[in-house]
Amino acid sequence: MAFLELDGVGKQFGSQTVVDDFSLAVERGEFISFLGPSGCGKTTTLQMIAGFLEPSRGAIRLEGRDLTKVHPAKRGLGIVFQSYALFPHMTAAENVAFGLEMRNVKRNERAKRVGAALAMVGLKGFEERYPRRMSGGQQQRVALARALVIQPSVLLLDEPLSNLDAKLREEMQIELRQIQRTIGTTTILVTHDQNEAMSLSDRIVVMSQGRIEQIGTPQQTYERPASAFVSQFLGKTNDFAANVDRTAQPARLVAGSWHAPAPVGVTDTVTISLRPERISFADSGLAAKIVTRIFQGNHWLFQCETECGPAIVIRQNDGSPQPGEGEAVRLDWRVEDMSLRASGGAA
Amino acid sequence: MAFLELDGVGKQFGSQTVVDDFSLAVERGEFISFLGPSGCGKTTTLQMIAGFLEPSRGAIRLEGRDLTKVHPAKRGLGIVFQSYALFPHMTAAENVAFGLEMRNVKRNERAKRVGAALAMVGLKGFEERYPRRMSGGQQQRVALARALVIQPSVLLLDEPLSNLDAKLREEMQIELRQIQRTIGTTTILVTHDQNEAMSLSDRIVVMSQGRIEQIGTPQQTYERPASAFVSQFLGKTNDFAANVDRTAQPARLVAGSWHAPAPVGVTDTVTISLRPERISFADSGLAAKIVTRIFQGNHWLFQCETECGPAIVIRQNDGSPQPGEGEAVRLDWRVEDMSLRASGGAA
Amino acid sequence: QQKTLYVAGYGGSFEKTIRDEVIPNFEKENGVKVEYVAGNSTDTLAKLQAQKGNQQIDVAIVDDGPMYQAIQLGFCGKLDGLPADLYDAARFKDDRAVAIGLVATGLMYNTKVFAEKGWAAPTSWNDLKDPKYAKQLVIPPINNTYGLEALVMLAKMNGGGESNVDAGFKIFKTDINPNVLAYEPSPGKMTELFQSGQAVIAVWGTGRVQSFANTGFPVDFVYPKEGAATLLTTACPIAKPTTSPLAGSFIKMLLDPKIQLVMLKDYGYGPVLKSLVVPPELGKMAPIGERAAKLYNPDWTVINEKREEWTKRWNREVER
Amino acid sequence: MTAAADTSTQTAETRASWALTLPALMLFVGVLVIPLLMTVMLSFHDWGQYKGIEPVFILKNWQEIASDPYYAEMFWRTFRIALLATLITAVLGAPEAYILNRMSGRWKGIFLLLILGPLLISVVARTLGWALLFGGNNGLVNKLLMSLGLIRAPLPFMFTETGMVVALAHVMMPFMVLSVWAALQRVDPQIENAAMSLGAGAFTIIRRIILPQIMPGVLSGAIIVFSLSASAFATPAIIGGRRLKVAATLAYDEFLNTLNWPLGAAVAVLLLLALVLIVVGSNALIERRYAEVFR
Amino acid sequence: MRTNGPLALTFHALFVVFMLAPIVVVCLVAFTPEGFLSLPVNGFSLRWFRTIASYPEFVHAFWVSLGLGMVSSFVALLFAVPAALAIARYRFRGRDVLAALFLSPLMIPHVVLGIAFLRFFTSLGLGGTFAALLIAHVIVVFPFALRLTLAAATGMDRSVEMAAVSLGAGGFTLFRRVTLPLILPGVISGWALAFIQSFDDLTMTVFLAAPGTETLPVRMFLYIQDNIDPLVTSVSASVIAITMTALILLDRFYGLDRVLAGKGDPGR
Ligand SMILES: Nc1ncnc2c1ncn2[C@@H]1O[C@H](COP(=O)(O)OP(=O)(O)OP(=O)(O)O)[C@@H](O)[C@H]1O
Ligand SMILES: Nc1ncnc2c1ncn2[C@@H]1O[C@H](COP(=O)(O)OP(=O)(O)OP(=O)(O)O)[C@@H](O)[C@H]1O
Ligand SMILES: [Mg+2]
Ligand SMILES: [Mg+2]
Repeated sequence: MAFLELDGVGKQFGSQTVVDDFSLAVERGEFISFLGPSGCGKTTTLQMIAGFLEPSRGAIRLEGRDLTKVHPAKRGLGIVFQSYALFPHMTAAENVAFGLEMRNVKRNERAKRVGAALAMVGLKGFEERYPRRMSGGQQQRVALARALVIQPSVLLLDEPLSNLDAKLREEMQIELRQIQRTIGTTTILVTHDQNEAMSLSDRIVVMSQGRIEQIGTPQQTYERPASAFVSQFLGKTNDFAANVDRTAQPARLVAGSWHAPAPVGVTDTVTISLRPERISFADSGLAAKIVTRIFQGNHWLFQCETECGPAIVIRQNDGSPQPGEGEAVRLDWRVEDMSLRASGGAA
Repeated sequence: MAFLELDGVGKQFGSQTVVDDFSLAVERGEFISFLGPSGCGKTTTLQMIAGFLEPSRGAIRLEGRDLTKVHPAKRGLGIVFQSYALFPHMTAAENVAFGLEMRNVKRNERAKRVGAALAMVGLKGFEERYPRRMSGGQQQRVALARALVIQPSVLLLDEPLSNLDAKLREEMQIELRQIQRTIGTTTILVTHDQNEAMSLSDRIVVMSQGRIEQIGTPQQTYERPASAFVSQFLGKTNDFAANVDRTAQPARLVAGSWHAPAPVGVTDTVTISLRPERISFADSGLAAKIVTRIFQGNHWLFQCETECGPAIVIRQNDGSPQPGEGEAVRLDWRVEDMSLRASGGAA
Repeated sequence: QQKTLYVAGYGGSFEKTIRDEVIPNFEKENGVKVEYVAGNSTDTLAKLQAQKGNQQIDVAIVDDGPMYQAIQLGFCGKLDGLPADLYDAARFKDDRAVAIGLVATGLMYNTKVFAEKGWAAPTSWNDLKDPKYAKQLVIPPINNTYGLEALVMLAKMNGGGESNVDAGFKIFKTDINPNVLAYEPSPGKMTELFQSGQAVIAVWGTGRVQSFANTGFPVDFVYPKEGAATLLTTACPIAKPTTSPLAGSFIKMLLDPKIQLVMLKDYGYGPVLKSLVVPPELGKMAPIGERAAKLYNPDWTVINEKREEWTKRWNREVER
Repeated sequence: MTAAADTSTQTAETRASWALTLPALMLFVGVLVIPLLMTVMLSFHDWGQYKGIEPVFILKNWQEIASDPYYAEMFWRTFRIALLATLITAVLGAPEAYILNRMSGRWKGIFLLLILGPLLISVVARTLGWALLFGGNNGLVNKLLMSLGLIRAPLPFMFTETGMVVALAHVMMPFMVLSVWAALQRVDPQIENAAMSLGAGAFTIIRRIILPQIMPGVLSGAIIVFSLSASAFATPAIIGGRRLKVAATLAYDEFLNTLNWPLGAAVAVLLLLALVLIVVGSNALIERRYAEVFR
Repeated sequence: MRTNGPLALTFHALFVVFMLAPIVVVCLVAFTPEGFLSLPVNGFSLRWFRTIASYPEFVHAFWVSLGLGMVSSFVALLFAVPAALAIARYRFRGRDVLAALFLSPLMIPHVVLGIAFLRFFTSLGLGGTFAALLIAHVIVVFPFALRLTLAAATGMDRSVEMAAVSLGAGGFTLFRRVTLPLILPGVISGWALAFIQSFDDLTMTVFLAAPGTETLPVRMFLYIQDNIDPLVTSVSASVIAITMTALILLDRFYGLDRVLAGKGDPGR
């Protein structure tokens, strides 16, 4: 029996179905991320788990007990709301202390833990500040501290780091991972940041329009996407139309001026799917022209026009010289890095 | 004369100085990003430009005219607030239409432009929805559409994409760039996302604790950071202590088992600063052990323990086999990729 | 020629009577518009004081107590050519006002409750002291003429009188107070206390009791054997720099026998004209003829002298 | 220090606030302040049975009020009753507003109206209803309680302070419910969820989370209820009768029955002063205590 | 899942009973066939409703009260809402004094106010005019409009207004399109209380009502001077019936919750 179980859960607002047939079993101590486009039902699902929304269909069970029968206050959840939902009339410290008070933690102990939690999110010195007098990111960190300080057995995080800069975000990610490891907190994270989801999660749930598209480990979902949607949602994908040239010996798979020995069993025309980071600039291969070259810190992003349509290439900013805009290049990739799809299939 | 000029602007809340001596000249049509840690004063600066906060010191000029003398309603600014600030009593369409109404745009024209703006942010079909019935990302997009639809001459964007998934975010980035190019909108973007700032901006303003640390193009700030703070804030940096071995001929710069010919003029002990993406796994070099290996989609992130302390290495996920956790490796880098600093200098 | 004559008087059915029976004729005869300013006596008096020096009202119709005050404060002008037929009690010093109706102050009781309990009808002012009425007695307070007259009557019966009311105060304080449910000046409230069954006996006037009984509620009026006191409804023309002659005419019209009978019928006022013959079916309770003659007329000159002092004493000793 | 800039912000704010309050201020100065000053003047005038009001300046009335314990007792009763009525309305009305706010749209509207309903019928008819319910031995409530055997003798309600407080609380209740309700509209429902997730029970949520945030509404309601109760005339007069005098009934008496306006004016002015002090004081106290909510 | 528990619903039921009991009693009594107030009602009759017809001044007074209440509460809002916004937002010198002044009509017994106004208006030559009555009512209902608007406006999210300003809304447009809708629950509640207060005021109005502009409470008060009979209850019941009908119509065509809670329902 899984620790937390969602069984065919659905939610309707009026006539609109927002979450549909959502089934998921979460093990104790697991770190799960919900990934999906804006409006796909992530927050709604989280709110149902938290008990703030009642599922229209299906059941949610925590350790086998029907959650709808348990009052939200008794579920022992720590929640970070997408809109923070800080108590506007309490200082940062009071906000964080609230959950401890509810658990009758003694004053001394409380002060210590509140101080530690605020320090952890980098808000030492902001104890007496009211939320309305804080910056967006500071407020978000108070919300995070408030949820973490009670050391809940389940953490529900709705875009908890969306307003933090990369550095802080990473510190917080490490913190989250640590808490989950040491206390064994079962964590569900809603995030729009794929890197975040990938680096933190044991498993990722990719959602689209209220439905689950795929559940799997980060690498599974990224490298063996269950659907075109998943593939395109997680990172970028290039699609090239290719065909098999049976006149050559042995038969060749040809895309523009790129070719390779055709794998067995491929039909006449196929689509090559390829992650941009798997493409390299080479002396031979698909002829392309660089349209724009975008600097992105640790890597460069190239938008190219190729013989087979537009393509995106990512190259690590490893200091080697990179082609400039307008330059003609050749794109090459290894056969094992591409995946093939019968042409005409839905993208 | 610059289009928008901030001249020694400062802001205090009570006794706390939140923005200090902020001077910046923005050209017409320029795209500027404010980058900085949470709470460093980005929103405050933006609010002063918008005219919602009065600077405690200094002046803000738009086309040479003192902005404080111009009523905020007359400045022709489009603003996206960090907290969205949607009108809760208006539907999405009404929210977006508001600015057009204020400009007396005719009903037909208005409906057309509102429809187009909502479609652009991917909210076709959500026209009649009230903000409170929308997801976080949908609300943020309404806020974006509301600011863009009036085609303002200056756009102030405060973390406008923080709640959007990568795909949508990228579409929006392209949209923003396009608008800025076609209409010549002067844009100031506050973001916590370095990739976003780097890929969109003409210039980046890096802030820390209310002060400007550096103003420069994305590549300048990333690759020639003006201070240790900038270097560490933009992307990751590894610092290794090294010393010059003058006994060797020619003199060698040595860090653990890594060494290279010492550049001229380096003193005895120095600190090597190095971006993680510039480090490669090699046969010889700094001995290290991989502590964790984190999958991040288009790249892998390795946390290593080296002879000279912890290090981070980023390798493009180009399909080549990567070392596993616990594996012993050697780290190598090119001399021109590192920057040297006299040891003992502030990090 | 003045266009509008402002008459201030009681509201409710009295207003209706005046509007129906007096005003149309008066307007026709004198070519003037009459505006009726409705309000009870104290309201009217307060308006007179507030608008002092700038009076809007031409004729005021109020109870006798407030009328004495109005006269003292110089609000009233002089009346000429009053009919000689008036009861003496209806006349005021210098003819600054005149009574337009007679009322007797006595006792009212709930006949149904009395019958149910087997109590005999009250007969005397002393019955107010009867402990069986505990918390069921209502008396208007002293700033109301009914209450004042009850005080005077009790003082008189116990060796005092207008000039020496100590005895009255003492009885109120020690004997009557325990019985009193409320000192209630508002007639409406009085009837409501009876209707809700909280009160069964009260000090009140014939006019009120008559109209209350007319609603079908089982109450009757008793002329106490020690005598009932006279209470007047009065009218006076208001003194102004240019007092309208029509004010006097209006008041005299109220003394017209026809109107007097109408007021008796509708409002239970005993006529102030001695010679008026009353049809027998009309005044069952009202002080008419014999009963009118036997009424006790308090000495208002003395009372007015002491009234302020009594009020204070009443507030502190009785009503607390 | 940035005194200069701060002052400029301040002057801008001051200018805006005066621009916004000026129309109301002019209305009040033009129409209310002069009558009030006239009343204050009145309280220093002399009065006599025969001479009426004498426009001289004497302290007679104030001395009388100060020296006669009768007035102290009456004011004490006035404020006691007003305070009790305020407490009852706050304790019952605020939770009711909260409950109302959680109802679905339709019921919310209907019940709001039902609660406003009592205000629609004249105070006379309303207290008449009370009298019929509680009055005498025939009162419905007393009959019910007696037939249930809960009480042996009818409870005195009319002409008691209890009765006054209950009736006042009833009359004033809508003021409290509506003010609190207006303030509740601003509270983000997610905040309640946040508290719940941290383990707060329903009662704690109300006390710790909701109440502080709706404090402006409770304060508004309390100020209205307290002021109105302390200056109310009709309900105390009808339910309390004349023996339980409060400041307003006393002023009424002096104004209408005795015609001693100077004394009545002194009572009224004293009541006004006391109320202003109490209200402004508690207002400042609460605004400071919940400063962050009032920002 | 923000629903009321059984405890809350019980409380609510008791509360409603408490609020309605005296009114229900009054309405029941209105149907008595007797000539006096009696309870329990034995028999049922519309006698006292028919009687209203023979008192046209009651009907007239009802219209006067209605008009006076509507106009005075509306005018009071015109003055009170800007003042409330200033008091809610700014901390300026004189703020407390102003707030106290604006509340003072609540704190004076209405007899005193009535006479003070009568003296004042008489000295201006406005004694006994409708204008005087109207102005006095505006003053008396002002505190309700002010306080309730204040309750809604304090702590309001200012960034929404900033957004509107940045989009070019200024001055009155800003107020009408953004600020007002946001504080609407308070403004409407304030209006309702102000209206009711004006509709129900007696003690002050008695002094200021001119011939022909007596309000319903004044009429009823004068009527019950003679005696209280069930006419008072039937008039009250009629007022309630009329109000309820008006509100039900409003609900049908517009939706009460929308009027009272403003647009843009709270969603989840
Ligand atoms: N009203 C206020 N009163 C006092 N201090 C304030 C107020 N508003 C903001 N601050 C403080 O000013 C500093 C700068 O705030 P600001 O909102 O400009 O930060 P920011 O750079 O936008 O941060 P973030 O990325 O977290 O949004 C913060 O430390 C914040 O706590
Ligand atoms: N109260 C509501 N009434 C009606 N529809 C709603 C309501 N709340 C949310 N929705 C709709 O349900 C869908 C899912 O919303 P949800 O908030 O779960 O999205 P999300 O995945 O969290 O998106 P985001 O990443 O933008 O926050 C959206 O299309 C939204 O418009
Ligand atoms: Mg969401
Ligand atoms: Mg910010």
